[in-house]
Amino acid sequence: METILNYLGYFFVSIGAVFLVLGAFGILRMPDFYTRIQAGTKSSTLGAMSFIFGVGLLEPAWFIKTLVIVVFIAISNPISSHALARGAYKSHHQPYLKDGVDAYKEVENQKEVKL
Amino acid sequence: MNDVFFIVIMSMLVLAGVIAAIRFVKGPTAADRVVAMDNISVIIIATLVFVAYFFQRYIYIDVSLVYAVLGFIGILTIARYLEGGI
Amino acid sequence: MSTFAFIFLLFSVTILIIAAFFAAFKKDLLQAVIATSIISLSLAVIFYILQAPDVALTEAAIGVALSTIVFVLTIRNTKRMEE
Amino acid sequence: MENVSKISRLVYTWVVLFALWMAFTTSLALDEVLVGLAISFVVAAMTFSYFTQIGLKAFSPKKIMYQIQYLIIFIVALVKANFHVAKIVLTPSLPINPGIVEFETKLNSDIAKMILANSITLTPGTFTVDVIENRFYVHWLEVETEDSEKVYKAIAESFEKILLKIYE
Amino acid sequence: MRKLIIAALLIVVAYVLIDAFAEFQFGAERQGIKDYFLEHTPTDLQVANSVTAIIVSYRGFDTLGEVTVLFLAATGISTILYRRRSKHTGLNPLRKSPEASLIVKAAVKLLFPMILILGAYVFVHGHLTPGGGFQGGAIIATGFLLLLISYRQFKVEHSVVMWVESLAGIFFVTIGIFGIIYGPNANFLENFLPVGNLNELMSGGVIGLVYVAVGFKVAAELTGVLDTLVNIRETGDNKETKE
Repeated sequence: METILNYLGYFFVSIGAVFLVLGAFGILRMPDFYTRIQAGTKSSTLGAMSFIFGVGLLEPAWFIKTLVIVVFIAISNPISSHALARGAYKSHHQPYLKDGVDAYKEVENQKEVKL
Repeated sequence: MNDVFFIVIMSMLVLAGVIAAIRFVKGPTAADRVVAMDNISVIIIATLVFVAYFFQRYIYIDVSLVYAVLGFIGILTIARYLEGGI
Repeated sequence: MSTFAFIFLLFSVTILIIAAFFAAFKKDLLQAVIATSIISLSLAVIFYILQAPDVALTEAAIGVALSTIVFVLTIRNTKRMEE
Repeated sequence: MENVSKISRLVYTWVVLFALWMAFTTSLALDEVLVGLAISFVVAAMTFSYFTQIGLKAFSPKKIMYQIQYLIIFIVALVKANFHVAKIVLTPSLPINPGIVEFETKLNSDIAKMILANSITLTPGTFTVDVIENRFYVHWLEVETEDSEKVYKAIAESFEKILLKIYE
Repeated sequence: MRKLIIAALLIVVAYVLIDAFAEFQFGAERQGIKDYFLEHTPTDLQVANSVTAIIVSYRGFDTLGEVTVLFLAATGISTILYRRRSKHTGLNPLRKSPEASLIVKAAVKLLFPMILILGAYVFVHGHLTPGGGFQGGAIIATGFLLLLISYRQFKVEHSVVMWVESLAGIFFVTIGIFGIIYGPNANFLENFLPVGNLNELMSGGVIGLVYVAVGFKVAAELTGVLDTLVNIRETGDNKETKE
């Protein structure tokens, strides 16, 4: 039992570390702010969650507290990224569009006319 | 096993931190730098938990708990400033 | 403390120094504030590895959120670009 | 949404906060439990009016089943999203075609919208930029369609079905 | 030219620092005071965290001084900024600034009670875990900050803040005076309660009580400062008049 938990723990920690590296790589490679924040948020959230969960499995007495950290990260990380993206759009960061659409632009323009 | 594991994982965390730091130095606008900072702070939360495991000190976990809860408030503040909210 | 922890410590100090230069020489004060919070993050890691969790916790509670907001509010009340 | 009695919401908040306190202390000593009960009661009395809308009903077996189901769907989507991002990042040509699309949701409660937005942020290729009333504006890495009905089907339907059952 | 002078000055400073620290051995034993504390805190006071014992028990009077300094700083900030604020009561530009998104607001509703619980946990367990009154108070103030930045209509009642702060201060001093009355050596802030057992919540004598007082006081002070800072814009004498 002990060894199975240990191996699971090693597995989760390694997966988490790999995704943390990939997330950092993502924010380095992506072309603009919005795509960067997409890559960064997804990978770093799953990476940190799996990493900390893995440490909880390695040390079963810590499991509950690590679970609390995991839950907090799962709530707070997407929120801060969302707020940041919204703030960046409102401070006139144009998204990089290859041939895509920008449905949010109309809302922003309307608002400026109204004021 | 344990020592090798520690070194390998810590090297990966350092690598992730370095890559995010490159984005921090390069990032043309303030928002890009905040994204890099967000990423670095998540990496640091993971590092703190792992170092606590390495030292085998249960009470050290509290620090990373506080980081996980408060880390996003600073980013939220900057985001609110960017959108002209506060 | 193992050798590797020492190397990690040196690495954190390097990031701290880079961020400090950034904070000192950047004309955009908002980016300087972001650099300041990176300083406080790496400082907390340094305290933590030197086994001073009390100080690291204080740094976390003050440096990450409170000092950032005070700086940001100050920038809001003055101006963002340095001349 | 029907009204839920204050007592039920207060007790729900108290239970959740006390569980959180116990998770922080991870000890069953009598003094910890008593202090925790007192502190979580004070905080719950201060904040229950906005902490929860549905009160103790969240603990009914049916809703707990739905919550577990939601969690499983969410975790599967999260893992998929990460492999998706990893694939994009590791491809040298960066195969992306980003854009911002919109769709409408049927959810009413703010917290349900928040959970839906978080889930969208963490699932493959999508990212919530803003929510106005009940319109979601979503940044999509590979835009397939602009039609809001199709967007809704592609992005949000699987999550929203369960959230409607939990929060209505 | 100016840069040259700065560089020369920096070299001088670096030389002085290197000279000063060349003989200095980091971590070396200087006065033997470290061993005293490490030996005596677990047995004298039954406190798991020696740093806390030094701050609150052996050097309790210093802590009272620090809290007073913080109080003076908070009062000073409020005094300076409050005068400005009452000058232009007519305009309220803060009401026009864009609201936070619905998602942030919902998340704040969910997270605020949890942050309060975390802060309470940190300052109640000051003598068992890292942290203490100051950190716990800062965490609680951060929770209020979250409300302040995401809800435009949220207002901190300054009278409540003042009352909490004063009561916490009075409580702190009262504990000190009780030390004079009931303590074995009749000193200010001396421990007069049973010390309990190591690693239990009810250990360390007065340390827990002092930390509760410090926690409330710091939380109230920082919340007041932040509220004042956030609301300066209501005066309208910064951005609006400059641009």
